[in-house]
Amino acid sequence: MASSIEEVRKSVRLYLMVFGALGVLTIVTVLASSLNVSVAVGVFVALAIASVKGTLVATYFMHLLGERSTLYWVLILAAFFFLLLILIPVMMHSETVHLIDQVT
Amino acid sequence: MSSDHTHNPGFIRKYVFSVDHKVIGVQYAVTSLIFLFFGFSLMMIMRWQLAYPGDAIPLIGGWLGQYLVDNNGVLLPEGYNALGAMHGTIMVFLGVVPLAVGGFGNYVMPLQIGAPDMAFPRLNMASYWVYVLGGIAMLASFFVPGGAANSGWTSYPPLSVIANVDNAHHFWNGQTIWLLGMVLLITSSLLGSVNFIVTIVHLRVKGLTMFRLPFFVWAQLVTSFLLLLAFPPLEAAGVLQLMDRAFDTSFFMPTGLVVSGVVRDEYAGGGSPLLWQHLFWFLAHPEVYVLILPALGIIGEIIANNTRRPLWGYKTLVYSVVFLGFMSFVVWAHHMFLTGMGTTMSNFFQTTTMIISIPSVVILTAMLLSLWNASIRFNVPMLFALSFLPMFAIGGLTGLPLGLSASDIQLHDTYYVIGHFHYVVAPGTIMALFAGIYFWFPKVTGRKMSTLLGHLHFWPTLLFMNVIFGPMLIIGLRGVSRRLWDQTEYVLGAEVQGWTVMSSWGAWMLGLSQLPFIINFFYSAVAGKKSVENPWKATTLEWAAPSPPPHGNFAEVPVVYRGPYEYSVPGAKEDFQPQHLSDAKLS
Amino acid sequence: MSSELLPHTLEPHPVTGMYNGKFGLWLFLASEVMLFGALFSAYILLRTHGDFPSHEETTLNYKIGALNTFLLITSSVTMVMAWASFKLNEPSKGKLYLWLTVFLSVAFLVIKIKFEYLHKIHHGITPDTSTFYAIYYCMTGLHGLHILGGVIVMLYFLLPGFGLWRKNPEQFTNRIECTGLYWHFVDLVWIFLFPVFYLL
Amino acid sequence: MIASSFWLPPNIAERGSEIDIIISYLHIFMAVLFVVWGVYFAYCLVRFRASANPTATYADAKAKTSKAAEVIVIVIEAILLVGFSIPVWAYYRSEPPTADKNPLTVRVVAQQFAWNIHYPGPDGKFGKTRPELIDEALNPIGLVDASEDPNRADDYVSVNIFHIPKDRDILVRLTSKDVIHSFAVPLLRVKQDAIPGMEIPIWFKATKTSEETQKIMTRAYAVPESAAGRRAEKFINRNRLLITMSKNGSVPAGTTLTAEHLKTLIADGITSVDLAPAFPVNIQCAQLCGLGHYRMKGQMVIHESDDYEAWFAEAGVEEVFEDDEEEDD
Ligand code: HEA
Ligand code: HEA
Ligand code: CUA
Ligand SMILES: [Cu+2]
Repeated sequence: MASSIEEVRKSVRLYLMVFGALGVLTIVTVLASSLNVSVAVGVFVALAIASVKGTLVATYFMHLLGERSTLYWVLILAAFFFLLLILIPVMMHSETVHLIDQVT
Repeated sequence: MSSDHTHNPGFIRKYVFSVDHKVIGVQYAVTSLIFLFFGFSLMMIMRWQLAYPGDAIPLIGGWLGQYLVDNNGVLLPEGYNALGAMHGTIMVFLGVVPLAVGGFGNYVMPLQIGAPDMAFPRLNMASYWVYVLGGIAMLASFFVPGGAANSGWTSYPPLSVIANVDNAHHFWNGQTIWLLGMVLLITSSLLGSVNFIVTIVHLRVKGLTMFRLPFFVWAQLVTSFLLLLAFPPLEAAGVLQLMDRAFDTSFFMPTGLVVSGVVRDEYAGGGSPLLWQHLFWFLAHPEVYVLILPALGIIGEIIANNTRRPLWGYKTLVYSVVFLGFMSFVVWAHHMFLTGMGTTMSNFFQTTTMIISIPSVVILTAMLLSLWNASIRFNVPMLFALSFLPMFAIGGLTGLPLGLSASDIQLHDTYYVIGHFHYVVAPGTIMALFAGIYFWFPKVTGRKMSTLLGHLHFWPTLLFMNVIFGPMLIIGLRGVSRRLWDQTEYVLGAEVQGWTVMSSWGAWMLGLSQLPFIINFFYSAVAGKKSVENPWKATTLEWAAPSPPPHGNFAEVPVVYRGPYEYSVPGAKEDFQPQHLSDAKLS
Repeated sequence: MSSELLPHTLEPHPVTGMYNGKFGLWLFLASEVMLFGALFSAYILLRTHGDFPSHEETTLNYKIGALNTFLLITSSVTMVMAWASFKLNEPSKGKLYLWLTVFLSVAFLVIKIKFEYLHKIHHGITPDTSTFYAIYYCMTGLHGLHILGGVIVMLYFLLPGFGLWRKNPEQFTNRIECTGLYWHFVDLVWIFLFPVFYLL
Repeated sequence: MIASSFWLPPNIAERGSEIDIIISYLHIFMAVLFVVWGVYFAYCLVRFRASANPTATYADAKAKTSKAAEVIVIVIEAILLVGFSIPVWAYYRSEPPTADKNPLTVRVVAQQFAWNIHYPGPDGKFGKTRPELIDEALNPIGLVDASEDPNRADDYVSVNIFHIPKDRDILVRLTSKDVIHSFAVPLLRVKQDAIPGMEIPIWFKATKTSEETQKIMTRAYAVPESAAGRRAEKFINRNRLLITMSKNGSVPAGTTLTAEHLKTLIADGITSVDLAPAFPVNIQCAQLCGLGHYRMKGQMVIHESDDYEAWFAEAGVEEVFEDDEEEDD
């Protein structure tokens, strides 16, 4: 964690760099979306860029990089359940629809 | 934080808007006990209709109002549904959770870790008052046009979305208020869970490592994580349903609904009714472990204390509870086997469901093994705690046929489910909560509860719990659906009506059996026998504080020297070694 | 008892490396992850299995969205700068940055409400138009409420709450740090909302 | 007959016994576990009560047996899961009757609070439906006109009464008009939620006709003391009870019980009669669906195969079923 005065001073420059990166990535997302690619690729690219941006915010602005493992465990837990919550309903729904198609 | 409560606070500050975890704990406990009794009363009314379908409710039938009964005092079908939905909601969210977590957790946990208070005292107060607001909302919903929510505690759309709405097009109707109340209750639990986790992790006194924590604290810690991560999805779902009701969106409304011959095209369509079920059960399955884990924690404390020996396999217990907590997030769709699930998903969820039963078996086994070579004292808390074990066993074991998707085809949504979960929550959790009340009462009030009244409470309660819920398992196996206003409508229901009558009488007798407890509770609080600091000769830290503990809890901050259950240590002078006494002091 | 006596109100706990407030805030954020997770789940389910309008049929203006993204990113920077300034014991700079953050977020809200919500509603596009707009209004609305909450907290620390700086600068800085964590999270959510609603 | 009312109702489905077996094995397993632990528990309470064992032992008891017990639990659960539940579920969920088995395909459309049974007719094709055509009394599922869709011409819709032939695979496409219902026939070991916006397939095969089922479900009932009063009323009304056998023949077997019959029975001093339900196979709604949930009852009528054909030949002409309860909602 950036706690000593010196470290804080140093990280200020870092923040500005991250800021620049975020700005550029935003522009890249917008540009990428106007490319003529398939929906799947488009979704992938957009979410990939968003994930990079999100990671930047979390690691630098939120100082996640300097935190201890306790916090990581909590967040990993939340992230895992997050994925589960997102994936299972969709998978289950697809399976049901498949079942219906099979018969009708 | 301001220091305005260092000097003597006034009455309101001290007893109403207090930030002291002990006062808040007692507030939670008393409020939730009242809600428990209220929720039980709703059920005693319903049980009349179940036993004697179509007969006017005696005594109070005329008083219940137009939304519940007809002119003759007969419970209306929609009234029955409203009472059922509110019974479930009140028991779970306003009764058991606030008592087990808000009451016991708040009062006992900080004492057991030697903390002066919770990490965020004002947040703690806020949790309580948000809970009260949620409770008031739920109660108020009985009086709005159309009456209280009547789509079950599960509130499945589309039923819940169209419920009451056309009932004069009131926005402020039972289901809407139910949703708002739920949002408040969820918020309260979220605030509470953050507070609990920080307190347990950060505020332990010196020497109290994680593996020296009393089992109860572990149970509270895992419970808090369940609340923290499982509740938000229901909050989201609640918002979505509110939008469906208020703005005619169609998150849960498929295209082409026709209700009573009217095409409901105010909804755009395209929504999924199953989405709600996913979000609801993502909460509600972990929620059922929220109902049981604190109870297991209480049982652990009382069994260790009254067997006079360490809990068997303390570490195993801790690992099991943590594993149970984790697994409880990956079984939710076992409530949805019959929503059209295919084989892959069903295999996944029935497998996880079988896996989750293992830690429960391990925990129960450990508790049972703790009895071996013990020296069992049969005081009132211990009686309740012991009765918990076989009762929870029945409840848990009957979960297995539900957990296999094939047998669930026959048992789903029958009284077998009702029997299953009441065995875990009523003769299970409620007995554990009673045990906890008898156990910690001397700490809270400085007085003991009457043993005679305790026995008068215990024996009939145990008996009638079984008279109520045992028959439900049979009725369910016979194929009778739950939530039926009149089961004799069906051949199979009519055949087993006798069991239903018996179950109802059990419920009313159970109601009567609570009288000794209520008397005991209030009488002993003011006039019970004075109790010493450590009446049960227990080892954990709460017994090191005076009874009742003063503001700030401990005269001097205790230091912990050993694990939580050092009973009957060979060669020791006494048969218990409190955590806070150094070896030098003990010899 | 006064909470000053509570352990770890200021000094980090040796195991977690955080003081109480920060740990609590992170836990709260974990629950927020689940809150938005549920909504994203709803979005995906509706999109993949319902009558969900295709991207071409929706009329969100990605330029406004991009502008708002930019505003929020900037506000995240000013927020972290505000914290750094307080940490470096430069309260006036810190205050300035905090005011900037407030300004940027209010700008975000104004754009969101005036040029998006009201504009859409004016054209008869409301939550019940289609499931797309339902989930759009719901998620961005909830996000907007989070922004509003953040603004209120910041205003509190700038105006009545600033007294704490004089009494206990360390505690004040900690609170700004917590506010910042929350703020970056809200920004992070928007980073995902933007492509999901405006671009895909 | 009394003994059976503790346990599952009679099974009349071809593969229903597979579910019954799982439930039975599980309960035996549960009972053994409960009894073994219960005996141990009781023994401990007596043997280690404070007065009999004043000092407890600090060391943990050795727990080889309990470890073994836990392993046994895991093994048995795994066997039941893999050996029984998963295959049975696969039958119920992924093995629909194939065309060569000539299944009878029927749509069932649930609504508050009735079951609409939509038969495709001899052509085996369902006519189109549209929600806006729904008329609760005349066209409950919103079938289009035969001029628009010729498939519709021979379709037949029956409300709350579901005729099927015995020994033939039935494929039901289940859906709902309004809220979620659940199509449950306990005797057939069938249950499936009916979800609006989805048409979920289920299948089953009955091995007994309604009449045969009636025989199985015959039970002795105590005749009330007088022919008046609520008990007597209920005695007569419930489930249109049918006397199949009466001890001295004062009421012939096979008649539907009326107040007159009851008087005769009482006059003849008969205290107990064997009764069977007129419609033994109920369709229940198993999902809370509103105030009429409790009376969302359908009747399954299971014919011999020939009788079914004969019934269907007439069905379009003759209204076969009037419910004794009025259809209010
Ligand atoms: C505290 C609450 C609680 C607990 C602990 C449980 C525990 C379990 N539950 Fe239950 N359940 C509910 C509350 C609970 N449940 C509720 C409220 C519902 C219904 C909601 C609704 O629809 O309204 C429900 C519904 C429910 C369903 C859905 C049924 C349906 O709708 O069709 C299923 C299905 O899998 C299920 C399974 C299980 C399983 C496998 C366990 C397992 O965790 C159990 C494991 C325990 C054991 C296996 C016991 C071990 C015993 C021994 C070792 C013997 C010891 C012997 C002696 C002492 C004598 N439960
Ligand atoms: C924690 C949860 C909980 C608890 C404890 C209970 C407890 C009880 N429940 Fe409940 N029940 C549910 C949760 C719970 N229930 C749920 C979720 C449903 C499903 C709802 C739905 O269908 O949507 C349900 C449904 C349900 C039904 C089925 C209705 C139907 O399907 O139509 C029935 C039927 O009898 C029933 C009965 C009872 C009874 C007799 C008790 C008794 O055991 C009650 C015992 C209570 C006490 C003994 C009170 C003790 C308190 C005091 C004595 C207070 C003293 C006060 C002071 C000292 C201040 N319940
Ligand atoms: Cu239809 Cu219950
Ligand atoms: Cu569950």
